[in-house]
Amino acid sequence: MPEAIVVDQVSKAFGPTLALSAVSLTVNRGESRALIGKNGAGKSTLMSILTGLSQPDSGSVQVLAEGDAGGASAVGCVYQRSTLIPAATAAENIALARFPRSRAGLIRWPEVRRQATELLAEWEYADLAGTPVEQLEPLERKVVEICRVLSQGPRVLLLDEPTAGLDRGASQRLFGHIERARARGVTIIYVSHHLHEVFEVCDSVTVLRDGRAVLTEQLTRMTVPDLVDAMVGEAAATAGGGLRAARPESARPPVLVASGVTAPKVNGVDLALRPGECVGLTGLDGAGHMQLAEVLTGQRPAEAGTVTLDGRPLPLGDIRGCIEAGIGFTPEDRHTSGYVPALSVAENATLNIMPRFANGFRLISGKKRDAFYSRLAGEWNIKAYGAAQPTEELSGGNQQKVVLARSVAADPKVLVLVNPTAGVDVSAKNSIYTTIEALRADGQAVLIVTTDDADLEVCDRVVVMVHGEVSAELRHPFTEGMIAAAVQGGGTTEPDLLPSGEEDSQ
Amino acid sequence: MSAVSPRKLSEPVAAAAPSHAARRARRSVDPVVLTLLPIIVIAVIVGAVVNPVFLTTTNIIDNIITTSAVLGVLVIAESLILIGGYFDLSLEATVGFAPMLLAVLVSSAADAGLGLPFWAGLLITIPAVLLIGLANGLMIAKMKLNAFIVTLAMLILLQGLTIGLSGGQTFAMLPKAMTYLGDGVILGLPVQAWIFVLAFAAAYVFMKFTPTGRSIYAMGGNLEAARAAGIRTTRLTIGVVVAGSLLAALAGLMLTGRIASVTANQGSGMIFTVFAAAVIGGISLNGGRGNLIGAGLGVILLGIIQNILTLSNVPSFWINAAYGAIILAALLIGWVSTQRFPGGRAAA
Amino acid sequence: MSAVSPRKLSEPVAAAAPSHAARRARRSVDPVVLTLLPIIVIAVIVGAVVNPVFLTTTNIIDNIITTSAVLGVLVIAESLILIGGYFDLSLEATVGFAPMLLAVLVSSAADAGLGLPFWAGLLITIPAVLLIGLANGLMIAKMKLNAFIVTLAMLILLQGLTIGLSGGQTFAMLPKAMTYLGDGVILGLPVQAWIFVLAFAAAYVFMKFTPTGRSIYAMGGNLEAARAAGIRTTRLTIGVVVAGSLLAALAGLMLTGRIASVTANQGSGMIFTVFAAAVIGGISLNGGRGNLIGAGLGVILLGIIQNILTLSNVPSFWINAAYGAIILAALLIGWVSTQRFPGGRAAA
Amino acid sequence: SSTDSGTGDTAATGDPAAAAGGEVGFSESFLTDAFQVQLVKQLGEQAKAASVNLLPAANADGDAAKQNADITTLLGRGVKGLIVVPVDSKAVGPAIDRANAKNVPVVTVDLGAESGKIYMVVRADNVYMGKAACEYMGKQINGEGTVLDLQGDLATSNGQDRSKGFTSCMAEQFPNVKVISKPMNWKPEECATQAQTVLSTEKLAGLFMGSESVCLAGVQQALRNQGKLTKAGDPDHIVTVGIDGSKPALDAVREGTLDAVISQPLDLYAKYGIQYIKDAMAGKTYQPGPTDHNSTIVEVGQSLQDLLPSPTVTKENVDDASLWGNG
Ligand SMILES: Nc1ncnc2c1ncn2[C@@H]1O[C@H](COP(=O)(O)OP(=O)(O)OP(=O)(O)O)[C@@H](O)[C@H]1O
Ligand SMILES: Nc1ncnc2c1ncn2[C@@H]1O[C@H](COP(=O)(O)OP(=O)(O)OP(=O)(O)O)[C@@H](O)[C@H]1O
Ligand SMILES: [Mg+2]
Ligand SMILES: [Mg+2]
Repeated sequence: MPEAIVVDQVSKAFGPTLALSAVSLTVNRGESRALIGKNGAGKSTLMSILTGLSQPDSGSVQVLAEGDAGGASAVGCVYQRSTLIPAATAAENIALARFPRSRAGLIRWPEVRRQATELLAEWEYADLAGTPVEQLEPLERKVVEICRVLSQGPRVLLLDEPTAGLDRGASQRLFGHIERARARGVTIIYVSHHLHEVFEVCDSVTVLRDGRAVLTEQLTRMTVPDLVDAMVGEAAATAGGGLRAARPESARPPVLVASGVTAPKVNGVDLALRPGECVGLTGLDGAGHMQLAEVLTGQRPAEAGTVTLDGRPLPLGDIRGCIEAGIGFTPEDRHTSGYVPALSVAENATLNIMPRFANGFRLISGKKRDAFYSRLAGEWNIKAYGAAQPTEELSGGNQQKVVLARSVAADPKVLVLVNPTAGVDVSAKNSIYTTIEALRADGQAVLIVTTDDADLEVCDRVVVMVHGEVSAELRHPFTEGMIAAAVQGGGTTEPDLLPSGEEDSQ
Repeated sequence: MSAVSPRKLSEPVAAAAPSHAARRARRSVDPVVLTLLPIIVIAVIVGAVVNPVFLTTTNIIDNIITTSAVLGVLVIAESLILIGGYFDLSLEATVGFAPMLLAVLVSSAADAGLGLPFWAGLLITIPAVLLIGLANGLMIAKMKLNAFIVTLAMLILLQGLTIGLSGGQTFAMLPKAMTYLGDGVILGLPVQAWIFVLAFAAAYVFMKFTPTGRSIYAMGGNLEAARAAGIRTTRLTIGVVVAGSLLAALAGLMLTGRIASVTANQGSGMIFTVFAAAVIGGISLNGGRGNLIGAGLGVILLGIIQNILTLSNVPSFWINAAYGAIILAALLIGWVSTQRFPGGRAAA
Repeated sequence: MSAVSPRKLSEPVAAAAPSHAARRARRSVDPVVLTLLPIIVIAVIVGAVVNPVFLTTTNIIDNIITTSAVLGVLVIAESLILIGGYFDLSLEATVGFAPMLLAVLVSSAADAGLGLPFWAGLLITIPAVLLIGLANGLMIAKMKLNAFIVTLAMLILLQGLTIGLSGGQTFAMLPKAMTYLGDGVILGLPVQAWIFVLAFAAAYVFMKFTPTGRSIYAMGGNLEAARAAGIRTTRLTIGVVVAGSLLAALAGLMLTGRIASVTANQGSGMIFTVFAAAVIGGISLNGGRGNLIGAGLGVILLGIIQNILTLSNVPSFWINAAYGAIILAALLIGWVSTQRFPGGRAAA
Repeated sequence: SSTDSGTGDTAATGDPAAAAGGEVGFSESFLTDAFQVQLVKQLGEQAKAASVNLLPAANADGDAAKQNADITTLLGRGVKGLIVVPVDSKAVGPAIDRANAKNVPVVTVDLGAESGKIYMVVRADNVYMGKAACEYMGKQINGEGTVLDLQGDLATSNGQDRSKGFTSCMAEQFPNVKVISKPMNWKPEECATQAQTVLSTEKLAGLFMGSESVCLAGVQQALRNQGKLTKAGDPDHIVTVGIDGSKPALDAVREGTLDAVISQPLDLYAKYGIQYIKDAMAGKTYQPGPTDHNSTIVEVGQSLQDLLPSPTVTKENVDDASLWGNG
């Protein structure tokens, strides 16, 4: 069986960081290969080398042997970072670089629009075609990105964490498309931190660890623990079942009380958070849970309703005011509002508490700051070569950890974490859960706003929103089936087809 | 997928639908145009009140359109480059350099020229202009040097060369061919009026309806994404910058036509006005946004304001202040109207 | 944390350890500085060769440092604003407007002034300058209008007001206090030399070591992220722009001191040089990157080049061309050296 | 005298009476130096005095193209006469042609136009001014030593001509004098910087300012800072000469820190600029020959030029009331 992709002894370094060292792998025609590894293992780097977006320092790659038409359209890639043109409409982004043209050589916009509408319709987003992507929700953007790649009918399909930020339904639809692609004999490389997906989508797996390919195997011979061991290089600490043992309901009076909060997509929501409890907030895309989180964190003024913290009203719409009042949070999209690319990891992790490091002359003491940072870096297990490394140089997952670290830097009374584990590898995920649990144990109130069931596992109760209203509240013990039903407003589903999330039940 | 109940899927769509509809409505008419038209209308009314002469066809054709043509062509050049995500200050110097080089080459020895035939002059001037664009393009796109500083240095260099070449002289004894762009008339309209209108129409179609045009937008909107989509960004950048230089040279010849001579400081100081027109016209300095119709309206607006000020009796010492105040006023009017079309800011 | 085994952590560190030292060493000295220093050294050598006078202390102190001071203060102002993610063209107009307003207020009636006492003049001028900054700041930060066009309009308005106020006249009969900045001497060094050095030192410390300074970097680096981190971006932007205006007014007074008069076109055309120095000094036009030491070196480099040209025998007709060519050369030398320090471009 | 020769019969415009009442357009080259400003002011005053309906100046900001646009617009507005202070004597040509085509008489001040028909060019010769400065300075320094020539923008004809007049005269009449020419581009700060640098690095015998109204204050500040601001007669006095004749310059001449200034006959520019345009609209015509204000009208191409004298002002004649700087 002929190879579609041959990677031979490829190495790539970024400054001091060895992203890839002598990686070799071959993928056969029609094979679907999973590429997994911890944050910073080198997955995205390998992908961008495969697409020719960046050049290897040494070694060679060959995608589709000569003879069969290679080139941009034959290889499709969904990158980890958005590759959309913000000001352009979804339709143009999908058609980009291969526009339908009239005989005069001019672009036929109606046709562009029609094709895009057709493709988006398969995702039930037909009406997005004419909208500039900068006005879309993160999930909608991801869908546009996937549509663009699929629309090119590639014969090699590279997917770098395509389901990060997708909700359950969208992920299922993506798997459907991948299935059909495989049926057409398309070669696939699939990067994900959701190991159960890997079993659903792929035949074989290659594990990267610290830039080296440590294992390549048929998935039929592998189990999730095997993969985790290969990734981490040891038996992974499991996301403790301990966490999930039902706890006595915290008796202390609520620290955060939201009543009648109304804002775009949020109508009259009440919510109470007690010290020492961890609450999940979830819903389908557009259900309003994200908007509610923005209100609670001062990122968005409320049209009606009040939010009090320790009985004192929060200054909604004034982020600084909320932080000072004791709210800590992570913004929804780390790329647009998470971190300042040019600033060091230390500065990004302490951006909200800089005055603390002021010395006698009210100047920031780098020593104090870096000391504080290295504590955070330890807690959150951030992989950077030092406090001074610009955050833009970190891998996706590590950037996420920097943002998480900042949210607790000011030791807030209430912690609002939006998609805290998006794009974070299994072991990091576990360490994040452990950290969250530790914070909770110190009596902090934690609100996890997420679409990832794994995140909900660590919560004492889960508040589910539908249509901007709280539709259900589930206490432990709850199952994903119950959540899945609740987010749809109580509609029934076939549990067996839902993602099973083995990696957490280990 | 069977796992997906129809109801579930309809929800997000339903939830989002209205806003999408609203967005679409907004986009059907370009918000910048929506912002500029009322301002222009106001300006025209003011003009008519200030001086009845304002509304005469001669004033509109000869004094507003025609005298805006040079600026217009420059604005097209700069807009292409801005939309592509870069910018070029040296255009204003090319406006002086290209005609001066040509003049020195083709003027008779008596007029301190080399007395070459016109075509020979062009054969030297055009490659020279291409070279300027190429140099800028390579430094910006290949060497990744900062566009601002590269083109600023080029600006100083070219202005210097222009003075050096001419010995500071003004060249006035020019061959007819060189001044045709100034006094030519087609179907009763001055050549420059034609160029103004046709150039903007062509540029608009190019940027809106050709893959190359869209690639320029893509490149300016998100360079990495454009590369990921297989656009040859280096080549494209160089191409755009070279095209800009050629257009600037054309603008220079048009200017020479208008004043039937080439002065050593020709074009100097124009670049600010060029940026002003482009930005007022909704071209984003950050690349990837804006369209040529808007830019054209920006040029017209500035032309009208200048014209009104000349026709008005504003005491000369306060005319510049008035000019600045009017532009600010225009911005504020624009802001007020974008408050009703929030989409406006995105495109502006 | 139990989840983190010692081995796991040690691996990546070990892998990269050797190069870290190098990397840290390189970081400890800012790459832009690393790029500029060799260029400046080359320039100094050239200068010494061109004219032995070049290396005399008078030439370095009085002709290079002192005559660069005005530009220096302006560059500080613009750098703060650029690092904050915006920019302000109107600074060059404030350089003319502030001293002119003051001059008109305090000059004797005989010299077409109002003859107010100096302190009274300041009591009117300073608020006026604050107002300019505030207007710019509000339009940029609260109304979210495009900084380029807003400040360009403000530039034109202020230049107009300067001409209007002065009736285009030059005010030369100025009170001693107004020219002190021009001829004052402290510990044997001209006041302007002191200002130049101290201002840059202060600005560097402010931007590098104070929470406010870092917030400005954060805001310029990613506005949304800065807001999410609780930085009051609107306030901060306005503050930065106002500070810029005040510094520009100071620069204006320094200039007035140097030429012992206020002219109606004072400062006009300076803004290009200001941007040139800042950008050469590694300040990014996209905000959030660069530092004041680099900017200071940029100013020095331009000062040296100007000085060498004056000391050289380049015929005046070719002096501008030479200036442009030299800046381009400097850029290319810089590029060559950044090829060895890839870090350089990131910070530049 | 001969200026009154000729009568209204050969009126350029059909109806003298109507014409005399019409608007007079005014295109100014730029408005940011004392000289131009005085010119605009005095033209305004003279116009009032002569009850000529002079419009506010259209300011070309030193841009030849904008000046053409301004003039075209003024013509479109239906002015009956034009006073033009050209940005560039060649580039203004097309605008003059348009005025001729509309039979609108044109008087240019300070500069001529090299094409088209101009009723009267009221000017003083810039090359001559540079030459006068050179002749005075050359004598004072006995044709020895190094002198600094601060040139106006070489892309402008005034800057060109003044420097040319000065340097070529030096080369011919005082070959032993070394001239250092440095451009100051009509910018005070550049003037100050160039002067500062050259003064501190060369031993100067003389210093010539292409425009004293731009340079004087800054140059004297530089001299002062280096303790070189001395009065005429002092052994290491640097002979300083400038062109324009503004009030501060005349004061400096009285004080002795400025040796001489070539005074442009600005008052006469204004006086006769207005008189000629009035006469033109009244249909009066002039012939070449001497005038009643000790100048001569010469014919250049189709145009007449009234070449006004630009006196060299020194301590002797500095109090002459007819100098515009004393006005
Ligand atoms: N542009 C860059 N500059 C410097 N270092 C980089 C750059 N891009 C990646 N790296 C480094 O290379 C290593 C691999 O990064 P990469 O993004 O490939 O990891 P990844 O496996 O995709 O991680 P994640 O799962 O978090 O996306 C990381 O240590 C990262 O810090
Ligand atoms: N996401 C948002 N949606 C709507 N309004 C917002 C949002 N974020 C902030 N605002 C409000 O809009 C205004 C402008 O926001 P900005 O962040 O510039 O102000 P700020 O940071 O609160 O600084 P200041 O308090 O000095 O105005 C502020 O009053 C802020 O409360
Ligand atoms: Mg990745
Ligand atoms: Mg606020």
